[in-house]
This record gives sequence, C-alpha cells and structure tokens, in this order.
Amino acid sequence: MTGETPIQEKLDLDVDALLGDSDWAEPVRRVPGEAVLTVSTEGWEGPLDLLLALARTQKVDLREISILALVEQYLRFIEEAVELRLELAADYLVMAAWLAYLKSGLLLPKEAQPDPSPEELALRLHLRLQRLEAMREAGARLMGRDRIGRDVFVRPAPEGLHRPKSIVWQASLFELIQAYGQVKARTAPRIHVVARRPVMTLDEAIERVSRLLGMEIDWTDLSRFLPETADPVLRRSALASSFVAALELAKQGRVELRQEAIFAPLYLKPASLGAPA
Amino acid sequence: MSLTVAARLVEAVLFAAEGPLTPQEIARHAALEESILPHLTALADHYAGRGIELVERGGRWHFQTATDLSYILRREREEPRKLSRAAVETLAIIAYHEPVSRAEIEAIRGVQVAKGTLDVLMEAGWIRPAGRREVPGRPLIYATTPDFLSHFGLASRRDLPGIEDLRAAGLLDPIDLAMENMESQSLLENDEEQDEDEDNEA
Amino acid sequence: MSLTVAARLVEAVLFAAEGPLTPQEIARHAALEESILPHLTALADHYAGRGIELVERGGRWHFQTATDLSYILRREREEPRKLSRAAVETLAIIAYHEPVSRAEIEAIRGVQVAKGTLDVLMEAGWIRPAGRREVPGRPLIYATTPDFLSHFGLASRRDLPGIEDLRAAGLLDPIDLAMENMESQSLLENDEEQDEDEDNEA
Repeated sequence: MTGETPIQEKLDLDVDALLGDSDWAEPVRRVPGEAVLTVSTEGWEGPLDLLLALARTQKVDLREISILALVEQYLRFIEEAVELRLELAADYLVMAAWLAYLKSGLLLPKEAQPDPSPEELALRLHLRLQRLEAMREAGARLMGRDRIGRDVFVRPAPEGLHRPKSIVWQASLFELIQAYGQVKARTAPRIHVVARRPVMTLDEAIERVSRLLGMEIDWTDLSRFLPETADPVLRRSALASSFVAALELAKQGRVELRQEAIFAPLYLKPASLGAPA
Repeated sequence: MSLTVAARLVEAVLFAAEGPLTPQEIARHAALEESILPHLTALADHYAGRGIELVERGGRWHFQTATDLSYILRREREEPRKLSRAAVETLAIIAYHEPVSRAEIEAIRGVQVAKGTLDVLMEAGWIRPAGRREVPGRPLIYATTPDFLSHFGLASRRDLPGIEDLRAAGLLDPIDLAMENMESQSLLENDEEQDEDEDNEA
Repeated sequence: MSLTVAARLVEAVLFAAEGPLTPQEIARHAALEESILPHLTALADHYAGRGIELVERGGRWHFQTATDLSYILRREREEPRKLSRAAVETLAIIAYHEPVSRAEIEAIRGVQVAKGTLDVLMEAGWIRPAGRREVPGRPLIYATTPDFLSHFGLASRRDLPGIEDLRAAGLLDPIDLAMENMESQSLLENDEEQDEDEDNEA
C-alpha cells in the first residue's frame, strides 16, 4: 500500500493480491454504476483467514512476521472497508477491536502493560497464524498427491471374491448416522413450522383461478393464474393448489383443460356456452 | 522383466479399463502412435502361467483372473444388496437406543416396522434378540452385535455421534428444523466469540 | 517369472478384489494357511517398474496403475470429488492431529466448522468418529480411515507430507502447550523472569 493511490484502487489492489487463489469464488462484486463494493466475507473464512492473507503480503517467513505491522494492516483494511461501505461480518469488527486493544498494549511502555502481557497475546496470535498456515499447506500437499481415481486407477469393475455368506448386506456408517439424524429430524416436535411456510390453500386457489378465468376468453397457460412471488416455496404451493383447483373446476364443468403432451403447459379456458356456469 | 514406457502404458490402460479394448482404443488412451499389437502379445506371454492372464476375444483385449483359479471368484454375479431405507433407520435406532423393543422403535421412527426389516438385520448379523422387557406382554428387545461394530468400524457404541454432533455435521438439517438450527447456530457463534476472547486472554 | 501356486492365488485374489485387502483377508480368500506377507513383498517387487503396482496402504494391499504414468492416464479422467477449501483444511487438520474434536478443529481454523464439511468427509469415507475425549462434555473425536490412506496413496499416517517437520517445529501441539514449552525454555535461559511468567499463566 502506497500513500499516493486513491483509496479504492488501493483496496482493489489488495483484494486482488490477497485473493489470488482461484478457489475463492468472486469475493469482490462490483455493483455496476455504484461506488459501493461488496467484499463477500465468504472470500475469507473469518478474520483469522484474512489476517493470514495479510500476513502473506509482508512477504517474509511467517515466523518473522511483525505482529504490530500486521495489526496495523488489518485495522487499515477494516477502516477502508468501512469507508467504502463494504459489508463486513460482525466477527471482523470484533477482531478489529481486539487488535486495536492489542496494538495499544504493544505500544505502551513495558512497566504499564496490563496482564496478560500484550507480548504474550501477540505470540499467541502468531502461533495461531502459523498453525493455520501449516494446515493450509498440508491440505494443499495432500490434495496434490497421486489420488485414486485421478492420478492412479484401480480396476473399475473387479469380479469380486467369493464370500462365505450368500447375501452381503451393505450399509456405511455415514448412512447409519445420516438415517438417525433424519429420523430425529422427522420426529422432533414441529411447532413453529406451519406458520412459517407460505402456502396457497386450495380454497384460495379455486377462488383466484375462477376469478381470473372470468377475464380470459382464450386458452391460457395455468402459470398465468399464479400470484406473482419471488418465494419459490410459495410458488410451488401455488402451482400445486392451482392445478388441483383447475381439476376441480373442470369437474364442476366450469373450465376446459388442454395439454399437448406430458409435462407440457396446461391450458385453461372458460367452459363453452351451454355448460353449467 | 523390464518394460518400455509404451508397454507399461498398455498394461496400465488395460488394467484400468472398464471393459475389453481394441488395440486402437488402447493406443488412444495411452496416447501412443506406434503399433500396440507387439506389446499386447509380449504382455500376454509374460502373464502366461500367472494369477492374471491377458486374453483376446474378438479383437478386444482384457485382463482376467486365471481361469483355473476362478473358483475364488464370486459364483453368482449378484450385487451386494443395499439395506433399505427402513432397515437403515431401524438399525440406527437400535444402535442408539439399545436394547429396544419393536414398539419402541416404532415410537421413535413414527412409522411401523415391518417384521421383515428386523429379519434382514438379523440375517446381516448386525442385531440380535437381547431378552425380553419386563412389562406387560414381555416384548422381545433387540441390541446390536459385535459384528455390527466391526462392520461400521466402531470401537464401541459410544463412538456414535450424538445429536449435537449430528446437528453440527448438518445431518439433522433436511426437515423442518431450519429455524431451530439458525437459532442454535447464532447461539453457538456467540459462545464461540466468548471462547475466543477467553482464549486470547488466557 | 513363474510363480508358485500360492503366489498365483495371492495375485488373483488381489486382482479380483473389490477393495484393498489385509493379508489375513487374502489368506482366507485364497484358502492359504501359510504366511502371505512374503508373497506380497515378492509380488510387489516383481511389479516394480511395471504399468501396474502392488501397494500397501494402512496394512491393506491393492493393485493400482503406476503413479509415474499419471501424466498420461490422468487426462481423460474427471476429477474425483472436488472439495471446498474448508473441507480440505478440515481433512488436513484431522489427518495431522487425529484424533481431534470439532472444537479443536475450530480453534485451528478460527471459524466454526460449517455444516456440510464433516459430513462430506464422512460420506467420502475419509473420516470417522473415533470415540470421545474424556473431558467435560465428552466431545466426539474424529480420525481418518484406511480408505483415506488408500485414496491419497499413503502407506501410513507417518507418510503424511511434512508431518515430521511439523511435529518437530511444534506446529501440531496445541497453543497452550506451545506457550508452556516456550516459557519453560525461557525459564532455563532466564531464571529471573520465572515468577512473572507464572503469574501470567495463572
């Protein structure tokens, strides 16, 4: 970070440099026509991750890193993010507050230092960063090994060996505990569930479809009768209810239905004259 | 026998193939321009009298277990059977709550348990009758077997994840608990921040 | 090379098996009473430098294509399971620290273990619950499986990349332990600070 560049460029630079890893999906989204940047906090997995990314920009061995410089980098980053109205999760601000406290402690004369000493806190932070970095590297090296199914291959369809038992039942531990989880989830008391689920009842659907049907004269796709909503759950409920409503109205002779093929759009038309209204 | 890279590739491609391959197919998979046939015949010779043999059938080549040893192979090509959903659930309930009676399993599952389900689990050797409950009707109660533990790689039943572990792993998620999870998660997050602070101050 | 009947059987059993086998399992399938290990090492030697190799992973043996041919064989294959960064790190932490609890994983990563991380790793068959830590709350602890070793081509956990260096550098110790070690080291160097350090620890 040099002092000359405008603040936004500086931040862009940092973000790009920090996010060289292609695994991190689009952490920075620029909203067109607006000066607001959104740093998705998913780009970093929490403040420790961001700290580690910042530490890497010091371009020294992690063991030699200056914690004070790192604290300043973090605080500056958060400050700029706030100025640019970037969205930051609360834990980033909690970390910022803690680091600010650490920084003031580190700058105090040694006699006036609180207990536990800022040096000890800094050392702990240092150790945490080293451990995270070590595991990150270990993970990368692990993934880079010759892996079965990618680099080396076993026989895809072996004959299998004769077994003493005639039937071999198969189930994995994962399936077992997953099944238990689902039983528990299924049978746990559900109290506030129904109220939260937006649904369209059959009565509402019949009322709505017959009302709208009065305004149509030609074949009309069933989807045109659905209420406008962005909620996919409500939309599905409305579709199901409206479909049943259409069937009910057809049964009553109030509507004619037409469908070209299975899963093709369902068309509705008011029943032709002469039919019971 | 030491092999050229080309012959090694031919060998590896044949080994990893889903089915018999023509020399052209082998050449393509192994990215070889040269003729494959000499390698194939050399390999076939090399494997003669071994536990594995390289054979040609109608212009396609494949490895197979030596025919005179085929008695070690599964006689019928029957697929190992997957446990039904109901059976997995029943087994899980027995494992978590043993010993339990059928009525108790049904109470937990919220669904009836077919007789065949318990039979399958007994046939698999994973559950056993473990006496009777001293209540009216004296129902049979079931427990898991040592085979159950070894099949699922557990040292003891205590190794089964608890409800909190399942929740954390996302295994309680699928149905209707989204709300509750969100609440408990924000609780957890608060706890964690506290822990972290304590950690740093310690 | 001509093989004994026993060695041929071992070769055929490994070839036809649906997964890695222990020497005991091989002996059972091959109906051999004698020790299998000499046959296994002889076969492994025999396959050295070939297109196929016989490898041992966590005490289980299997055939696979030679690792140095991966540059040719890899290209037509699709990537196996693509793991998220969180899952990779979590897997690494479990592998290098096992057995390890969720809280310990979270302490290293600095974030909660997201739902869908542990269960993805369990579903892949790479980690398993491995008992409980005998501390308040008795948290479940996790460890890697033999399938993990097979998949990543590790003969044992000692082969984890760099694990010896990490251990020697103390990077696998919990932070509290590392702090204690450092303090006791500085105690040796400087007796005078002793009292102060103990105060801080309290």
